[in-house]
Amino acid sequence: MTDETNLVDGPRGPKPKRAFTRRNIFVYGTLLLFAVYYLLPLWVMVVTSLKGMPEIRMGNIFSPPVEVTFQPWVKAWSEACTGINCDGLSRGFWNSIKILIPSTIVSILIASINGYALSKWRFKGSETFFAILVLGAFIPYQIMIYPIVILLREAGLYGSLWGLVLVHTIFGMPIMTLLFRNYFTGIPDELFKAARVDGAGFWGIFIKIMLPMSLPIIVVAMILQITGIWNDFLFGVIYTKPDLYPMTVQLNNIVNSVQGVKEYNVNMAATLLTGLVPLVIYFISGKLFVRGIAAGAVKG
Amino acid sequence: MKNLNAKIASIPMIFTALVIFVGCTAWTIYHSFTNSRLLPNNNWVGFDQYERLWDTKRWIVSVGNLAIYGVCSLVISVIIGFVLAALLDRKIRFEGVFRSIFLFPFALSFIVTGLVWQWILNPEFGVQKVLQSLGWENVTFDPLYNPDLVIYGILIAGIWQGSGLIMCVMLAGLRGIDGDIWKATRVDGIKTWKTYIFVIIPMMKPVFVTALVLIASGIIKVYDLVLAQTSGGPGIASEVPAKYVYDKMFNAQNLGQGFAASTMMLVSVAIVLIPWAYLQFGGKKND
Amino acid sequence: MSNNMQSSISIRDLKLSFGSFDVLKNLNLEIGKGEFLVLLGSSGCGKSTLLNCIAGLLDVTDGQIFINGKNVTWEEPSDRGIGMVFQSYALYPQMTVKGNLAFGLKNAKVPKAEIEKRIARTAEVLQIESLLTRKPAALSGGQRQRVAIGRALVRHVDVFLFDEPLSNLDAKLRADLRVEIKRLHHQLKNTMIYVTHDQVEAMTLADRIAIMKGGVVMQLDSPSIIYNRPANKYVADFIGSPAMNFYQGTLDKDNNFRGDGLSLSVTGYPFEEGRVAQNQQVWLGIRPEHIRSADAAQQCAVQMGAIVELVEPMGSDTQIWSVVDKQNYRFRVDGQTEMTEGDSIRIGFDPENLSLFDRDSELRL
Amino acid sequence: MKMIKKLLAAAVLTGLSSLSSATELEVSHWWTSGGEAAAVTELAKAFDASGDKWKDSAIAAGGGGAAAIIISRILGGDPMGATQLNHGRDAEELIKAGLLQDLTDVAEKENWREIIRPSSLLDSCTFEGRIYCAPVNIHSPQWLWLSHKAFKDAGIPVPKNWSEFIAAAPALDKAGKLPLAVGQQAWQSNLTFNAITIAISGLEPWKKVYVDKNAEVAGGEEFKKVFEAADQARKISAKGKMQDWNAATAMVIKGDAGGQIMGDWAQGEFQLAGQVAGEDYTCLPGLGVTEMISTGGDAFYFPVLKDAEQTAAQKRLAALIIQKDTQVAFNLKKGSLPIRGDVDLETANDCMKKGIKILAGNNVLPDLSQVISADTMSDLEDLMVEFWNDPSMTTEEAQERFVKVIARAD
Repeated sequence: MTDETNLVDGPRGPKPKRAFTRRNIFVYGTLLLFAVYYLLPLWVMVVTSLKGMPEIRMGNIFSPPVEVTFQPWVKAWSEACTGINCDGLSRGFWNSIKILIPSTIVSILIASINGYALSKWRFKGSETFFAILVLGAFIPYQIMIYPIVILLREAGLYGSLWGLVLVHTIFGMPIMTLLFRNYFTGIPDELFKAARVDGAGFWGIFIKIMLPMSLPIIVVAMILQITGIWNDFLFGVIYTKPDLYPMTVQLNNIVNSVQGVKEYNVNMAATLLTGLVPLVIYFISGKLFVRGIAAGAVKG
Repeated sequence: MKNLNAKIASIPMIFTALVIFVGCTAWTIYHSFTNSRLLPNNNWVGFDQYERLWDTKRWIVSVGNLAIYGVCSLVISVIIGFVLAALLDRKIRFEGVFRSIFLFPFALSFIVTGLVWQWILNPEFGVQKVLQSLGWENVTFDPLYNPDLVIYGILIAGIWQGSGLIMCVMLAGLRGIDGDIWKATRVDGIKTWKTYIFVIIPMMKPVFVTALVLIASGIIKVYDLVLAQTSGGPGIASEVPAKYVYDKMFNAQNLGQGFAASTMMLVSVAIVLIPWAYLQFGGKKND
Repeated sequence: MSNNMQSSISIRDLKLSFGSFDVLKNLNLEIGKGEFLVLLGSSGCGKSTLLNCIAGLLDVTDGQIFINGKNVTWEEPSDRGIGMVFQSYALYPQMTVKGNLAFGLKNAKVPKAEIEKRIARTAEVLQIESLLTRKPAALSGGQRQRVAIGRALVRHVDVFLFDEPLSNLDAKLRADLRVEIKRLHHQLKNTMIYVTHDQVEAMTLADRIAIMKGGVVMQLDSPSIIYNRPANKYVADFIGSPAMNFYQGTLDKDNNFRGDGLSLSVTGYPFEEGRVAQNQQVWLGIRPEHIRSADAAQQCAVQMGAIVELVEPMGSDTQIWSVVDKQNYRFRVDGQTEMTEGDSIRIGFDPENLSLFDRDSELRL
Repeated sequence: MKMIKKLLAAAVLTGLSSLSSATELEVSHWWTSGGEAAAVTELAKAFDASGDKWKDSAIAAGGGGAAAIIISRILGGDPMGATQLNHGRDAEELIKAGLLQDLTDVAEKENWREIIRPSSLLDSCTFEGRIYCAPVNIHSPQWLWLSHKAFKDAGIPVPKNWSEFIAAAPALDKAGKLPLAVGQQAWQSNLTFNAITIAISGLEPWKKVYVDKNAEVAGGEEFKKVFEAADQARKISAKGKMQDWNAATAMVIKGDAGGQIMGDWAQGEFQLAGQVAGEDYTCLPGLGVTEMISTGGDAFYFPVLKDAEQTAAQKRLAALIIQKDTQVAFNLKKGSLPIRGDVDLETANDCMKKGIKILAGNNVLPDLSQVISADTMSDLEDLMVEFWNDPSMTTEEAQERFVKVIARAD
């Protein structure tokens, strides 16, 4: 108050920031370094798949193609051979779609019913079953593979599409159920009670109230299941026949059945094609994907 | 009857829990004590399969590999995951872009991951060749063809695929920390790295435990990655238990042996899981 | 270097923007040595932001901050000679109480013996000696906040910053700890800046209160002035519970107020010097406790008949909602009142207790 | 849009084809290399020409892995119409479980007993007097394939037997060639070892160990020599980095490798590359030491199916496989030997003729898969693949573990 002039001296406003502080160089440097590590394989896949074989033999795997060719992609998609079938990955792609759609729908439907029953209609023993289910997520699949072959055979489902759908539903159930149970637990009981007072029953409340409210969690569940089912290899190879082999299995077949020279460019194109669906889902869903895996973090 | 509909609706869940998770596991454990070959039988042979299992070099190598892969991937994933999360948490520009980059491999399957890294580590075309053509003529970098290093070659790929998830978990943990804590340390004049080590990391114990369980339960299932990247080779240098189980059950047509191996896998999961369950559920009383 | 000795903290033309949004707008504030200043306002008014700027936890967009005559605008928080107490306590959960108190000191390389001495002294002042070996999780909310205060105390600094320290506590503890803080202030005579949205805390603790709104200080004065002579309608409305009664109307040159069914002369009203209503449109405000009823109303300069609409017994007193000519008059009577709904009563007040505000500028007349 | 049209067209086509009277049979096999695929196409053509429909279902996982998938499908109750399977002990339990079709009536009608040579082939298809499989070719794994180009580049003559080959290795190495190409898959290590065994130890010790499971012999002097020879082989193959057998064969074809120990199916690859036996490459059965070959080979099994139409088609396919024309067409492409003595293989090349001669002299021994179980086989493969790829494993250690496997074998 007293001496204005004295006070106006010295620093004023924001602390000056230099762009290249040690801290910034460290932070961004480290991040960039890791970004390179994560992006490099993607880059290598893309450039390799666009080169011709001679160029691959001569050149550097990291360098961009001198002459861009889409032939490897065409070959990977529709011409690569396994045995005398030379229809490329396309069959596996459609198989994966065929497996994906019913598996996703059935597993989410059943898991949402489970979650609903577990959160709002607890009965004696329901928590025990749920505990077993969640612990089941940690059991190595290997221990259950063979008995399931027997069960499917007895049910007449072995090798069929629905057999695989069943397997995906079963192994997706722990995490999916957990997801829905937690979500439905968050929906106020009052709403549920009000509906019961209004005379709605188990299914009525589920269909008319719970399902419409659970759209966000269904999206999260779908992202989880679509990437999970698409990326599955083990169940596809054990529980289906070559007719129904999903894309991952076919990818492995194509890459491993060498006729003459290994065509790395075709292999990389095939690899990229197989990874494309989950990648697209990932980049479209963005934050929801993160939410999904955060929610599924207890999965295992 | 009360809740009849709920019970009917829960039949799939009850079936899965009891028949699949409990029933199938018990069935396999029981048959691991038989000499089942191509088809399961009931000829009880006690611990013969287990004796043979632990007398088999390939199984020992598999378990050893799993141990190396497991410990390294636990340590490295947690370190990378935490460092990246901490850096992303420093109010940086392009956070979303970086996050997307670090996480995208998680959307890819192990088969795809294995094939890409097989290609990059291919000594004829990959990193080794690039290094050599850059003038380091004598450099050898062919982890996938060196029995002593192959498991680390797989590790590079495994970490590439999975560490983004750990970063996400860690980031969620960091974001969950009360901002006032950070302010308090600034007022106290604590350096950033000291704050992480003495304050933040101790506070994130549950997050670390979750991350560890996540990684651990994923590690034991490693199969696709090895299959795609090395098929267990060179020799048996990169074999893993899950592959042993599969090969013995289906290729060698020795179910009993496969069952014994898978039972051992279950035991090792239990060894990881029980302390976690104890920490997670037993630890709550102290909070 | 400064002859500004009586001023502990001065804030000059402080501005803070997030993007295009100004959180603090050209703020100027002088806080004297040993003063207890409360920053009061509803959430989003910028009070916590201001505190964080003083602490150095936020970088300012423009302006300067001086603490003890030293320009600290660019200084790190730990170098500003401040201690801070947070709403969420922000104790380090993995350390014992003693560890919490010692952590900053150890880090500043204070000698061990000195640390021990300071902790012992602080523990004694705050009566937390018995808690020193416990971890924060084993403490009650009140105990935690004492430790948090202790952490500021051991730093031996002249300025204490409190960021809504009592908000997470239940009502009774809050009252207890409030007294404690006041006692502490008397004992230590430090400068204290205290952010709260609770007007009771503000009124009881403050030497001066700064009422903030939209990044601007609306009024900076002692609690009694703020209460009795609010500088504008916002402050008048914000302070006091139940809130002030307001009526619209016009004020003619002869100091006659007309409007909202009221017609009275405000002769005796203490006008602010030089302030006149621009076009005679004004707000008239009267605090509920200044409205008298029954016999007491007979002594008032302004009187009228009212109907009791609602009776709200609060224990020690009772709030009455009454109606005069469709206008509400809220006031307070003794807890033992026998008034019931529908009663016809007389109410009244004196012009010197009124507040008048210009309708456009909302400033006190 | 184009895609959808294509799909529709495909759907219509498959719909139409199922309308015709042809019965479609799904046939599983693991013939995925170039030469193999060419051979299997012959079978498919013949079957389609006979009015039925061959539905190809190739499994690219190498013999072992493919067998796993095939067997689990049969066990899983959703079998294919016909499947390749190593005839031998693989199938025993499946037969016992009643999962495989009895072909005795076909065999009698087509007079298989008379035609099929050597008769041991049919014996291994026989279980308790009934016949369960149709042998399609004879494969002998004990061949050494040598690249003329490689030796020419190294400036040395093409060796005539295993010991000459070993002696030539340093020269090849000096010329920048890989002396011996061995794919890294386990079955290849085992095959290579087994071929060396027969060449080094001779017949009797081999039989004692593999047929009689005599652990003493396995630990004895003769096998010590075998392991030492194998050690030499592993040293001169150490620089190879390929997985698949045909990748190794490709190196021999190109002249980048001196030789490869592989079955006669490698023949198909040379042929496909347009190479001529005796000019571009040399083949040495029994590694040029013991002119013996084992009569293993591929055979088709026919899982029991419910549909009578399909069962009939299965039998038609079984009969077709044995027929002369099919045998010639298939085996010429495959590079394997036909399963009947009366076919005319005028067009066969040097190597095949060598094989036929050995066969005619009845210098045959049983195939490994006929005398040991899949379990023992997998133990052996695990051991061999490790031995082959881990230079630090001594011959003593390997032999010790080998004895253990043989002692446990069944």
